[in-house]
Amino acid sequence: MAQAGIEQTETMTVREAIRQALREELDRDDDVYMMGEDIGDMGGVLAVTGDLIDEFGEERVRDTPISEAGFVGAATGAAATGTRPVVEIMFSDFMGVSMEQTMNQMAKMRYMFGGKTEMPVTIRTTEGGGMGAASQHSGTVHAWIAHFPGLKAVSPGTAESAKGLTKAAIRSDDPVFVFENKMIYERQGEVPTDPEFTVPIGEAAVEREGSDVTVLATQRLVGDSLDVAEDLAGGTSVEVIDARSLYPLDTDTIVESVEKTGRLVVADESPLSYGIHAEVATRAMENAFFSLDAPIQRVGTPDTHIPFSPTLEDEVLPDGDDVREAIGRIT
Amino acid sequence: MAQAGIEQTETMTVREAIRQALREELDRDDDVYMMGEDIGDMGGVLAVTGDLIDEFGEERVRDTPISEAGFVGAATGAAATGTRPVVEIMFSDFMGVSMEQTMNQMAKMRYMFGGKTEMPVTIRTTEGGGMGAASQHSGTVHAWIAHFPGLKAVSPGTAESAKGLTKAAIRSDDPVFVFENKMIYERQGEVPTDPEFTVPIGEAAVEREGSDVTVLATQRLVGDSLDVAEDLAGGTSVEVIDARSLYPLDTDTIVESVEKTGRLVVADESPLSYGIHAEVATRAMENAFFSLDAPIQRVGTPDTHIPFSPTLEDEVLPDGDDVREAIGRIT
Amino acid sequence: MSDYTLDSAEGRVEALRRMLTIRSFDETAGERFADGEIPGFVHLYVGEEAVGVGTCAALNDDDYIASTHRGHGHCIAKGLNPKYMMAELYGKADGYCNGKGGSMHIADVDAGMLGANGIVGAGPPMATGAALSIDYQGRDQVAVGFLGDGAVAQGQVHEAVNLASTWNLPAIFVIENNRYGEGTPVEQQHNVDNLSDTAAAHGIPGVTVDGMDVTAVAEAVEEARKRARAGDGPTMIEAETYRYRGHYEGDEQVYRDEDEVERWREQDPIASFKERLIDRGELTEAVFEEMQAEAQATIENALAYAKEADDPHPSEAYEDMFGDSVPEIERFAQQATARTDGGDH
Amino acid sequence: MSDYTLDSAEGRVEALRRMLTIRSFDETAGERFADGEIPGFVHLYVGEEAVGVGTCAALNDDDYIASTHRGHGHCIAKGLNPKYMMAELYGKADGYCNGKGGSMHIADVDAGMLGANGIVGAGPPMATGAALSIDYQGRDQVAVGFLGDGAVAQGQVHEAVNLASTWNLPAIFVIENNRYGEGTPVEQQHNVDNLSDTAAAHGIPGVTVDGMDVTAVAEAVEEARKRARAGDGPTMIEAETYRYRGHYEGDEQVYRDEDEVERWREQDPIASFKERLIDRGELTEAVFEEMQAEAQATIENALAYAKEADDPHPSEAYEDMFGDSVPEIERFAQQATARTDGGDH
Ligand SMILES: Cc1ncc(C[n+]2csc(CCOP(=O)(O)OP(=O)(O)O)c2C)c(N)n1
Ligand SMILES: Cc1ncc(C[n+]2csc(CCOP(=O)(O)OP(=O)(O)O)c2C)c(N)n1
Ligand SMILES: [Mg+2]
Ligand SMILES: [Mg+2]
Repeated sequence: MAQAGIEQTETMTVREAIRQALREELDRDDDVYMMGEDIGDMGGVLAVTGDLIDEFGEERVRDTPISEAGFVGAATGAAATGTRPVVEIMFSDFMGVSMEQTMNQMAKMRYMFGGKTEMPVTIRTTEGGGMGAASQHSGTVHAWIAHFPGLKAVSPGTAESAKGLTKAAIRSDDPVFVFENKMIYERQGEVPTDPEFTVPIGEAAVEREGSDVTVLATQRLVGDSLDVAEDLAGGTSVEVIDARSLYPLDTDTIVESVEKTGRLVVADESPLSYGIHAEVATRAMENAFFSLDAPIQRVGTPDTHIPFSPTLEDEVLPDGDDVREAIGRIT
Repeated sequence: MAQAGIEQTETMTVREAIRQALREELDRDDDVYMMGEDIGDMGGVLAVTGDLIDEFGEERVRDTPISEAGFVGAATGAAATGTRPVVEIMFSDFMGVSMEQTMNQMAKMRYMFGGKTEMPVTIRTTEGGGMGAASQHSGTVHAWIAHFPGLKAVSPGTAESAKGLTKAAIRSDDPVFVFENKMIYERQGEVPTDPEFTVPIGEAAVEREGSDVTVLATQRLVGDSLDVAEDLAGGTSVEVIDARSLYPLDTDTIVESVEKTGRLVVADESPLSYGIHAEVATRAMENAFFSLDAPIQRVGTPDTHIPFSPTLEDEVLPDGDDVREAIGRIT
Repeated sequence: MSDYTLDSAEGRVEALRRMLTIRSFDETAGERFADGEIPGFVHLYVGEEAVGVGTCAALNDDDYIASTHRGHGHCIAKGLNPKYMMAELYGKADGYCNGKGGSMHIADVDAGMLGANGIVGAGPPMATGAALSIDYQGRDQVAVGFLGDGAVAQGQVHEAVNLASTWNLPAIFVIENNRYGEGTPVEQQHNVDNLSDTAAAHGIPGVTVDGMDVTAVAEAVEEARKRARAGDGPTMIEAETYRYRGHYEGDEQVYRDEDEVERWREQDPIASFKERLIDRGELTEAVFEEMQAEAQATIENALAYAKEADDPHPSEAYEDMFGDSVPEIERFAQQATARTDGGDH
Repeated sequence: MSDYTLDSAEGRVEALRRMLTIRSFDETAGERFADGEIPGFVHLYVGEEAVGVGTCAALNDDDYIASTHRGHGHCIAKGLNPKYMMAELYGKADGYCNGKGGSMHIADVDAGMLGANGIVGAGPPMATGAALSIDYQGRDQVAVGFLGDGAVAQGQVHEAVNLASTWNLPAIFVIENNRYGEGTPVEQQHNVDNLSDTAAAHGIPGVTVDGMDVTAVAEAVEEARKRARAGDGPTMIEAETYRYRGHYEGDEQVYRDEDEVERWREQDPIASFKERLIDRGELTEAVFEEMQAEAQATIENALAYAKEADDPHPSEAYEDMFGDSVPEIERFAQQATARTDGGDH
């Protein structure tokens, strides 16, 4: 699937881009429908689904009881029997409720059955700190899904990739988790308008070219890193890559960049130990061992939960300053 | 906590070592009790708890209904209110059922409450393929727990560490997951008999010294790696380290070894992408960047589930041969 | 309609035949397991045949069932072929799951069998999901979720039943109360008189039937099916039954005595149904013996087939993870192919 | 016994005072949130005061409660100090959680308050666990788990209730049925007449009481407490109530009209209880007004305290993850300390 129709674009927020993706896919395919808590008349707690219920009705934009195990399980059963559910889990911290259905059913059915079923289910969920929502509503847990076999995981950093990845996820016959960072819903960008536009799952995007150091970032940290790159321009030339897809992970694009720059910073909001960073770093090392001129730097949450108080939350959340410091340590 | 009383030892299997640990801790502290499915009269599906019910009665060796969310949640509430539950989750694949209670309650309460509670709960569970138990009874999911903040994770590779870590876990005021690989229950080793013997959480053990290459292994692969080291002795001098504790991870011991050998193989049964391997590799690189003479090698499950058929299961499970090949690639 | 309904003599005889086939399959599987020929875990259905057969007799061919870890009986009741089932137990390439699933995961989605399931309580959400697809696409089907007495304690069961009830989906939940979850008696898992009391929490009818009586089960399911198709939502059926063998093969059964097993055997679902059919003049002892021999022959053929069938090629371990291939796995697949092409390893 | 029981006039007046304090606290918190002073999510209890107060009135001081995301009322009913509660809402260093928890996680384990909880349905397992500790150590206490109508759909609630029932633990489950889970009416989440019907699935008594009537709630809890202490196991109580404000502050409430809110306001738990106490000669209008003024003063003091209190030091973000320190976090703690010692950042 190539990036078709990127000629015409429109400026919109990440939130609008996701809603447009949902609208287009609901339009395109009658077998696609959505379910989640308060995604209907309430329009979603973070206002992503908005007025879709008015357009598509309550059979296709379904409010569920508060039972993530029940509706994620049901979505799995539904995906195995001919329909294509798109599920919203309000906060990714609630994924624990439905982890059994995710890990043992959704992720494993195709394989355990010797390929005798497809699993076209999409799970959209929100991640990240920054709004004072405290430890049970601010987590970044995508490493779990990226690690677990049988699941695909994407994590858009721009409005364009938010739209394109959401559409690709819905069209995929595999379970795809779309991790939406809640602090970038208002971030704007240029988004292709062609309804056939998708972003292939498994391809990273070089958002800014540079030659001194590579920053592989995800979600909110993509924008933050681009700002830093702009700031440093003239002094240090920073290449910024949006990972976009965590599993599969686009090793080639990362390696190519590191071969050019010789230096790598990995910036992702997940907790540092056993997080996204280590995998990216290890692949860089495995494939570009002799190109690396300095130790790879990790920018992430330092193995704490996200505390409530803004002072404390600021302290633990990775941001542009942390990316800048990491760059500084190796350039 | 030092390794007290390791002078006197007894030969026993990993299974016996764990049971002895449980017995000693039940004996030592009245607030300690166990719960899980069929751990009483049945003695545990993999026969670890054995006859403990005869000694301690059904109040202290409690059979539960089949409700991991209920009893892991209850254990969390109990640990916050003055008792010290030791929970068995029969197969780690079932941890999904209780993931909400694990991630949002057990792992977070102490922190969210500003330190105003302890969380002395131990979760024992079994991992790993090798018995034809297929995809829902063979997983190795410890990377999830090692990654998630607020939880400690240990993974014994020998009878000695199985006993010492189990006891340390029960004595800890933090939630500790003990990941028992089911294929090593019959493996024998020397085990200290002093009831005060424990293995400190967070310390790796050099099980065999060597100078050419370091193998950092976990669980079953510790024994397999020791066998390989023995085989290669004379040709290649292999240092074998049992990680023992996945979180916290003993960076110092790993780095010290890598500084000596310049080469590292990480062998762990978890799926390779975003698994244990990458974190170990990244720490080695961060702390011994200029000592590394070759790319770090990973030995693990190649991102599949564990299939049923022995032919297929053998294919995907990492073993001594894989460790040997990995060593061969860099020595 | 299914191949057999209990309102005709032929249907009843066919139901008896299926029960015999199940028993023969499972007794054979038990023996082969004991001899070390079948790897992993095997949970047998001997004694419980009337539940699976009674349920499937009342279903249409294209209705769905979502099974449990104790799934062989459901498979045969739903019309799956014992040959490919046995091949799966032997881990062979043309078992139902190409050897990837084994006893605990036999599935044939096209035949409406959504899989045995190694996770206790995982069937009901699956059935609710299938019922959702049915409802969403306006098809004339129902979906049945089987679960054990122990599984009733699983939260996902409640969530699934509540969802099906609230959304009024064409689902049916069949509890196979065989009195134990592994070694733990039902009384130590629940505090209710009947497990069908669970239905009250979700506002749907709950009935308890004699699970040793294939017609009693079929009648309850037939009514539930009508209800579901009439748009009146799900039903919960508890079938009281018993397993004669251990929880899994190899279970020492310290938790019960032989007497208890013997008392249940007196109500054997096959023997009692056979008597009834003979009483009604629909069967003779001679025909029964012939049927029994046929069932055994079917299973022996299946066994011979399974034993001779090919093992999967090691590289198949890397197939079926996703609809397309991902580089992370592809490189191992290539290595595996190269290894055997080169003949080594 | 608690500081106030509803069988004495003083106790009743104290219960009224607590309801007033809760209302004052929550209305103030709502205003301060609207003004952007309080970060995060705030879920207010206005209209539901009789449930928390009625429950805690029937408890002993050392009994446990496990709360919900809508926890302020439970805290005040259980005797927590509004000063430290408000300081917590402001993220201050000497809030109940040292600023780490905020509104959704206020806890005071020593006072028997096991925490507000941001996860719907997470309270009941916590209560079952506390009841397990009580039972195991033979203490003379009970544990109450609060949950909303929406939470009844959560599997973990069923698992917890079933465990408490099967093990006969001294637990009480109080459903606060305020008719909505966020914007979704209870009828779209469940298909039962009364949410207390859930009790039937677990073999325990289930009662539905008027949750706008503090004495009705207290009586039900008192009976449940007796039952629990007599060793007869848990009870499920559904209290029918209503929240006057949005689900959270900022909620546009598209899902209901002002009329509905007005109808419920006519049964206001504070106004109606006040009338009753006046009728019984236990209260005068003047005393009531004084109490109201006192409650407001208490909250204003709490607010002033919270505003002036110190922020936590950034390095505190690295404390309390574990009982001991781990190197992974320790190095960040040291950096944070060094940063402020050096005065930069
Ligand atoms: C979530 C989960 N917990 C535990 C198990 C282990 N286990 C397998 S079968 C079984 C007993 C199930 O009892 P029941 O539901 O009554 O079914 P039966 O075996 O009697 O048919 C248990 C505990 C499991 N497979 N899944
Ligand atoms: C497991 C989980 N799912 C979803 C949510 C989001 N959420 C927070 S409160 C709420 C509604 C809860 O309704 P109810 O239980 O009736 O309590 P109420 O808010 O009415 O007091 C929801 C859906 C959550 N916090 N936890
Ligand atoms: Mg059973
Ligand atoms: Mg509510």
